[in-house]
Amino acid sequence: MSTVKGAPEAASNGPRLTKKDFESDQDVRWCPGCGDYAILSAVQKAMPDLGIPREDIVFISGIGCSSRFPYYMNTYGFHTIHGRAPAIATGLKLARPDLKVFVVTGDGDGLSIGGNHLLHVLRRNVDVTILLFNNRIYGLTKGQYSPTSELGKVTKSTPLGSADRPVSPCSFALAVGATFVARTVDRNIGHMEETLKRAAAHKGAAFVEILQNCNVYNDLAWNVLYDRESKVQHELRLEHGKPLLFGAPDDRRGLVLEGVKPKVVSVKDVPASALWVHDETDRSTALILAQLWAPDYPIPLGVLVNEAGQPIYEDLVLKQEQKVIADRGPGDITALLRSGETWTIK
Amino acid sequence: MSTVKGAPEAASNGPRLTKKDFESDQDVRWCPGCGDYAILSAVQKAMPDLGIPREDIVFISGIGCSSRFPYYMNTYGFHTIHGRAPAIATGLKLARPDLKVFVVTGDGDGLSIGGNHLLHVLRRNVDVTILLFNNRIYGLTKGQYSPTSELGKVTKSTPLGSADRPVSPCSFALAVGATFVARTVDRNIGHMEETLKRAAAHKGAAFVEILQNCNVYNDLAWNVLYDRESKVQHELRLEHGKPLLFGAPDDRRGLVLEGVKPKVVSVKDVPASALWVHDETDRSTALILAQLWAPDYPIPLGVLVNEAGQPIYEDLVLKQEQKVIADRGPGDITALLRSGETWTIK
Amino acid sequence: MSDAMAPASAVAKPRRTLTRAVIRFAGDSGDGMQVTGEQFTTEAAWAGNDISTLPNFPAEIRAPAGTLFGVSSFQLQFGSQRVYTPGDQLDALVAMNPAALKVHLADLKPGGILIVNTAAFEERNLTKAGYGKNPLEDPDLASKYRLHQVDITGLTKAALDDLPLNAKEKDRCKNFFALGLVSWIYTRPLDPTLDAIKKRFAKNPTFVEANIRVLKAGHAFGETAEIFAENYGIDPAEMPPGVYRSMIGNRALAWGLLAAAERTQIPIVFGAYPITPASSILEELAMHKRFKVRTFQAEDEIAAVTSAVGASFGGAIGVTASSGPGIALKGEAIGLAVMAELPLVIFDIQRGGPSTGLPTKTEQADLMQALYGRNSESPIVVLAPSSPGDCFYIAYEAVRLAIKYMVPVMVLSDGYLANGSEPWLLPDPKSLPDIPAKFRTEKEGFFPYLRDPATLARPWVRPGTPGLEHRIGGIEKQDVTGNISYEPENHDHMVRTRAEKVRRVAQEIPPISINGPHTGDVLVVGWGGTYGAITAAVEEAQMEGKAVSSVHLRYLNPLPPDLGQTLRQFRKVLVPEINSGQLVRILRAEYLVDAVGFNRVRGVPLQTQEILEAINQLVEAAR
Amino acid sequence: MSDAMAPASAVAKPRRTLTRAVIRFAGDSGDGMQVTGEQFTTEAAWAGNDISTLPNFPAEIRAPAGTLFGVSSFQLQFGSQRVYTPGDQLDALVAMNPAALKVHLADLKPGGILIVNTAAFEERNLTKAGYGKNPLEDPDLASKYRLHQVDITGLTKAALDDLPLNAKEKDRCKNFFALGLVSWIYTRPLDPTLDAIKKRFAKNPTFVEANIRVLKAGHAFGETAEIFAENYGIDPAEMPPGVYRSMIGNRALAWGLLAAAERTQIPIVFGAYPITPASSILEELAMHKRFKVRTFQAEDEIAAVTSAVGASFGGAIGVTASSGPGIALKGEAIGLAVMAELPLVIFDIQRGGPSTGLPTKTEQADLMQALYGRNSESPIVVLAPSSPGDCFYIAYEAVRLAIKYMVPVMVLSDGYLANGSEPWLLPDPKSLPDIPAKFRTEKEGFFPYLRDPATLARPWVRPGTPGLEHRIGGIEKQDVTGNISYEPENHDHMVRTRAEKVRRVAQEIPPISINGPHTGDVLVVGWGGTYGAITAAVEEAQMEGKAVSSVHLRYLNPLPPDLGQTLRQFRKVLVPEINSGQLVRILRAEYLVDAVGFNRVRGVPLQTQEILEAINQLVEAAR
Ligand SMILES: Cc1ncc(C[n+]2csc(CCOP(=O)(O)OP(=O)(O)O)c2C)c(N)n1
Ligand SMILES: Cc1ncc(C[n+]2csc(CCOP(=O)(O)OP(=O)(O)O)c2C)c(N)n1
Ligand code: SF4
Ligand code: SF4
Ligand SMILES: [Mg+2]
Ligand SMILES: [Mg+2]
Repeated sequence: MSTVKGAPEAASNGPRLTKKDFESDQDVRWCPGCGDYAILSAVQKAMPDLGIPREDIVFISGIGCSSRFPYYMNTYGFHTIHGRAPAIATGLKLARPDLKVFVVTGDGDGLSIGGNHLLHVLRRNVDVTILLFNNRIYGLTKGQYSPTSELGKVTKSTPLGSADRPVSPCSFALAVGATFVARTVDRNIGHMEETLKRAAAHKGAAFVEILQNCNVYNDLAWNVLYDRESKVQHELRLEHGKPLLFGAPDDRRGLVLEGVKPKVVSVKDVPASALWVHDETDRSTALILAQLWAPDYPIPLGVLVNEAGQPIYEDLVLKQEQKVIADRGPGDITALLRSGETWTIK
Repeated sequence: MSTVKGAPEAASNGPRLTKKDFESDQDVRWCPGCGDYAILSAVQKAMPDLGIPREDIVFISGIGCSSRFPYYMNTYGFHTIHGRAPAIATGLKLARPDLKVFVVTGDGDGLSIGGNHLLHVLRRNVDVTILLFNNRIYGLTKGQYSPTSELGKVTKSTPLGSADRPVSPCSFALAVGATFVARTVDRNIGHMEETLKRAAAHKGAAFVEILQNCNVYNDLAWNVLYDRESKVQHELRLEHGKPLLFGAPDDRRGLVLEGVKPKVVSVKDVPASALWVHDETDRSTALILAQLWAPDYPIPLGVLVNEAGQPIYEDLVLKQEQKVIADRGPGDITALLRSGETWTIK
Repeated sequence: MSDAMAPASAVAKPRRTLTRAVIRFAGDSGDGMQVTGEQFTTEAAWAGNDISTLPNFPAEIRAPAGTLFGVSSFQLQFGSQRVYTPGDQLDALVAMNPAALKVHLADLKPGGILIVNTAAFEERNLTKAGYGKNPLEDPDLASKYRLHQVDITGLTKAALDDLPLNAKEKDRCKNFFALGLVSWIYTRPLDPTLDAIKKRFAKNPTFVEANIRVLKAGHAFGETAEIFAENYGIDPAEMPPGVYRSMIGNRALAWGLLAAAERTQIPIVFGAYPITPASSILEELAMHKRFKVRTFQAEDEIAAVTSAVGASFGGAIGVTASSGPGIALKGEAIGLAVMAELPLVIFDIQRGGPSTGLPTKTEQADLMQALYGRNSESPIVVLAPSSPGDCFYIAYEAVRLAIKYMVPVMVLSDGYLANGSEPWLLPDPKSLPDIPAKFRTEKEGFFPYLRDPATLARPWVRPGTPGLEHRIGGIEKQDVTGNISYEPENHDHMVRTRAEKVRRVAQEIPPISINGPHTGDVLVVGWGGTYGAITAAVEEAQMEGKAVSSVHLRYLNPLPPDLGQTLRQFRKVLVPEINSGQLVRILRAEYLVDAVGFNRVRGVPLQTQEILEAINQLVEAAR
Repeated sequence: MSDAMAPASAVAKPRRTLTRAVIRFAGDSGDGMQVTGEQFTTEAAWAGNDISTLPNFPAEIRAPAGTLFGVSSFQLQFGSQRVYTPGDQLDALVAMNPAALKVHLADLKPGGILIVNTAAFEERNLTKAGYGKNPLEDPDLASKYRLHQVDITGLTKAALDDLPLNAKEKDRCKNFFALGLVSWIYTRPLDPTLDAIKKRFAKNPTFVEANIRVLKAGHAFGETAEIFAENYGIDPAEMPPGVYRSMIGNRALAWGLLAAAERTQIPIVFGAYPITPASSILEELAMHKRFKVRTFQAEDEIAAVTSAVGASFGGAIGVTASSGPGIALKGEAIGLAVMAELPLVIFDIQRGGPSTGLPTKTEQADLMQALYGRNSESPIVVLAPSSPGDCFYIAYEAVRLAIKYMVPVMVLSDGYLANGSEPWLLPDPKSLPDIPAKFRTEKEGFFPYLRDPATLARPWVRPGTPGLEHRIGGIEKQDVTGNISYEPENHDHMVRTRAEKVRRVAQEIPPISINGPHTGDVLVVGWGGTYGAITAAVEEAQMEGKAVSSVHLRYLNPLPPDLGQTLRQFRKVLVPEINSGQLVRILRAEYLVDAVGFNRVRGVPLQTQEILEAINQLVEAAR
């Protein structure tokens, strides 16, 4: 029913698609150097492996530089209004559970004006794959701070520095019940591709925060993960069932727990058994990891949580529909009109 | 500056106020038996101890049965529109940081239509005390399910059961950075009063979830905490620095940690030192506790997190204002008009 | 209350025959006045009367007992002639407590029947109702009205003496005593109520027994008690033959959608956020999943309308419903549907405003919002039902037009139509017009904004259709190709095209039906829920020999093509509305006719009498 | 381009004196055309010309170089007579690349000056611009226009040969070459630009050196190069004496608020969510915290407006700003302010729509939304500035009226006014009208909805005032006491009272000033940013001896009390608007005059010529 076509078997019918097949004929209108280009190509690269016919894929977006995305994908697409993409996608899935729906949003579109819709699409576990391009700025409106901008951020709208503390997209997604939450970064096409594929394969609401560079209004906001030096030091690749390790080969570091507090240790100082092991299936683990950031802690990249088998909103809705139809037959307006109290006038 | 009057010294000026002083002349229009009555009287009871002059207190609410609250408080009050109370309160605090502002909302008002404003008022850490009356239903509109209703909830709008998973108000508040988060219940006036006082004393955004009974549309939704039997078994009173204990005197139970997973044990089976101790200052602890619920786990009541010293939005904004005025003097429109390129025509 | 001596009937007491009567049951929210009213409506319907009802409940869920704001009431008019409204003044009032008396007495005609439940007139209730002294002791009351003091509570208890029910349960039956009594007074058959009681309490025989006993006790009381000198008969009304049911507006809207879903075999995605008085549409639809109506209780009104837009993009029929405050929030998203040229149906169940206003009261003040409540030039189709039953046809028509023209259609109902009921002749679903819903699958020559020459509609494409992959959005686009375009002339062309598309809907509008001669002194133009009051007033004026006619608009945008010439056939034009004058402004701007408004914004339906007076004044002026 | 031989001046080449000229600089977003245009504007201002400007940039942030949609341009008209608009057709066009030529050539007058940067006309750019062959090789170009092929890039590089700058940095200077050249052609003084360069690059002497060199190189090139036969002088305009500055609309709106804050000594809380073209108001205000303006970048438009409402409740001046789509979201909250009767100022910087539409283009299509974009009867005051500088006075007036009448006031500006500039005679802040802002503190006889007999305003109370604790809200309330009331007559009374309060603002409106005789064939009525184009057209018509006058409305709700009689003094009324006809509908409905609209919705200002043609047609019709 709500099972989206795809996966190997679907791939089999028809010739295998390539990246090219997913490139639309529109000229791409992002600034030269924008991180969005890399994301676009990673997505186009990942598409063929989903094995889903192009016509069964829909990209829904709100408004923002990031939200221009659908125009560049040779699939069905709807560039809607600011912040509302998750709600539009929910309606679309209710109408068409058979489609594979992606939502592309930004830190402003998704967490400022659209925060409430994001909350509820995740809570309902609608079967959509949500890509949030986080550049910590409003790009399209030319550089005002966003809900993910750091405290004290100096922007056009905050010449003396912003006064609000940022929200963490992943913490937010985890707390409201997202069943798949991951983080990746625009400068690592490989990791993006692999993360996108896992997200797309998840049944239910999958949320991916993509750290993205706005080279015009917030250049190098993620330099901690761009700069070779600091990248080596801070990037923590999450792997289910593997200890949480990071750092240079010659100076490997890991996390151990003190109560529920993670502590950074040098691997040689502790027995391997003492290291904290990542468990994708545990929300508490993810909630703690999502709070970690440089310089005191490493920055987790990859899948924070991946919870299978949670009920999917449109599945349940359609099951109810199919059940009543199976039990009592399809609706009959003539019968309905005559149901209950009626009387006849001769 | 943004320091709200009150606390002992303020109490000193003028005769000490009593509960009566906070009762307005309006007739209370809730259903007989509604849990809101108890909350109202707990709030009215708690008020005098805040030692804040009545005229310096403002109650802001949205729409819902709960949001009728301000009419019954003999303070300043504004019964606004659905879901927007946090934003109205933010504007009010920017205009008047000297006022003590309470926000009263419901599970629909605060987490359905108003979810985004709640997110941002907490993220900004505006100095307001937010009371969310959670009855897991839309009362005023006569009984549709809400974002806190359990999955499968049968209501007027979901005759075959709801298809969405509920959101936890406390988990949400914690994840978006609330600096004070607590939970209390309408059937325990004492605990409500004490919790409200602590919340009101907190500087910054304080969030209190009050489990409330809607005896007309969702009676005994919280029976697990009303029924004497189950109450004894499941109520976990949080106390900072104390081990997490609950259960009947003859059968005391506690929580221990396995990694970051809490496990219920019988106190006699483990050394006291092994018990997990509550730490109000640690968000990870709170995030894990907020996920616990009966029957497998106890239900935490009290203060989950209480983080002092976080920057307060309107404080920073006003500090900026005062600094520029101190540095460069108050604004002078005549001077501004003549600033930059000008030329004279004779 | 027009009387005519009738041959004494079987019953002991003399019976008079009336053409119509207006009754109101009033009591505490807890007294079950709505049930009582609905049951009496059914009885009258069975007796073949024409009927119009007006339920009226407090904004509070369960306002404290005995308070003025806690009073709940149900009014109906029933008659042997066509009944257009619930009536202005009351022929009979049942007041179950002092508060009910205080609130409603003013509406009772001098000499009208007044039945009070004496048991409720004690100290506490009197003070709660703000009575210094017991009004029943005031001699004027008995002299001004036909006052009947009945200890309804006591008599109910007595009747149930030996039944195993507690006091509270027994007391809950008292409304059926009142019903039985009034049924006797107006000689309406008890049968439907007896059936209803049996159905309702099927699981609990004691309750069945109890309520039936009390109902009959009330009836018997009327027959035997000395205090009632006579009772009244009302002959069946002349109504077109066929099968009837009682219908309220919101259910009719919902069923109209179901009819459209069945006809098109396209699922409906109904996105809504609860709000009075629109919530019951969501609740009704949620019970009919068999029709592939997918109800979505959204997190807010914006999600409600955008989910509907997303559904339409997916090839379902996207529908949303709300009341004024919620519709205000949907404006931006409706603009998206205008730009994306997708079908979208929006129900606005108008209520008292502005802002939160009077949530449970009726109003007609959202017409301008329907037309203009969005940024920039954003034309949509606007329809309005004229009676509860008409809601069915309007909802169906809204879907038809939305799909045929690929355009948003807003339906303006109101709190009065939503909850008011009328005896409704069942339609034959097969006779409903066809809905041309077909999706494009042909690749050859496809463009997203290719237009049908007749309707200017663009093709509707279901995602999943191979070869038709395309992208649309809210940015201005080039006609035909649908590519983004900031080109000045194209924008001007698209603005005109979107307007022309809505204008062409005029081809769908049947010729105006004029109630009365096609020329004269005064034409009364109305829309929406005022139909009954206007028609009743106009027909009275006509009976008085005035040259007055009326036209009731179901299509508000575009307006009927023949409206302009129709207006010009009359010396004066009167536009009664429950707003400050909205349609009247549109008519003046559109046709430069000096139309005048009759406007009362009280949260209640307009009265026939006041409209009649306005008509007469204008007739004078026309001379 | 009217010429008159002038005495040969100091410079070698003959100089002709013009009354006005229209110039456009066009190039890539990256080419610095906005800076160039603004600098030339300052030069012309220094020379005492009257000026009107029109910047025009793409919706994309940094559209890829060389593309058509990436073209950015800046147009200005400057003259020795009053200049009302940026001009219709161009006397001179500077095209820095093929795309710029492709997009803008059509607007150049035959025989106009065309300067192209030949270096940019190579393969890649030509294809990107969609040129099959190089247009410069097309002989028609040189014959139809005064084509000047200049290797601006090359000459710039040459001039910077020995400077320690990389190729990119050098290339960035080329716009100053164009500026120098055009400054020579129109003999505008370089001094202000030299100063600006020094200020701008104070921290980097090399850049100062570089840009000055290139600027002078361009100037010298004009003087020496054979290709320019002559250049032009434009005498100072007759302008009222005083101190001037160049002002754009959004800054003027911001400064108007600052003036009000200083006058009232009440803090302003400005809640806004960024949106083109309104964002720069927030950005401007954020730089002026000294005036106790607290800017709040909200999470969305609803939070923006509701924070402003909360601030007003607290005793500050609540202000919010957005563009059409954002205003659509604010409707419900504006209704709350109407109901709570709190001061609130809303700026709507209109842009092309519907929906996302054309974000960077101008439009006037939100008038109906301003009047009716809310549920129920929800009247507010609506004002519109008529020029960039007028935005200052309108913003101040909005605050004054909002406070005096305790009512929301919406200001309708637009994208053209927001970014367009004019030489602006500085006001004397002391001469601004007083703002009667006082808070009630008197307990005696206080009620929240007690009304001022003259304005019907209720008292403004600051929380924190002892003894005046009270509660308000969005539910209908009893007049005076402010208690919740569902009473029918009270509701009708309150609906009328809220409307009357807005109507009374009419007492604040000065008598209409008519541009031209008070009676005649045609009256042109306009509002907002079309003032310049309409006035220019009307004055041309008058010079042609037509009996035409014009009126420009700054108060749109309520309308000026003397408007009706004014309209009736003319045979015909013409209403030019950048919408499908909104004000014209209002005038027809209000005064039953057969006003006709002139409507072009292209995202660009109306042209003087097309309005003139519309006037002439109507003059014919009037005869
Ligand atoms: C209703 C509405 N409000 C505001 C805007 C203006 N706007 C467009 S995009 C945007 C923010 C974009 O930020 P983000 O989502 O982070 O996208 P980015 O451009 O950074 O990729 C805003 C405020 C709009 N288009 N519509
Ligand atoms: C804009 C708008 N949408 C919808 C409503 C209708 N409405 C009023 S209260 C409410 C929900 C109330 O639920 P909750 O916040 O839980 O309050 P409760 O009544 O349960 O205390 C709704 C949907 C409204 N008043 N305004
Ligand atoms: S503004 Fe920033 S986010 Fe937008 S396209 Fe340019 S670089 Fe990318
Ligand atoms: S409906 Fe429920 S929440 Fe509302 S007043 Fe009644 S009992 Fe309380
Ligand atoms: Mg961003
Ligand atoms: Mg609730």
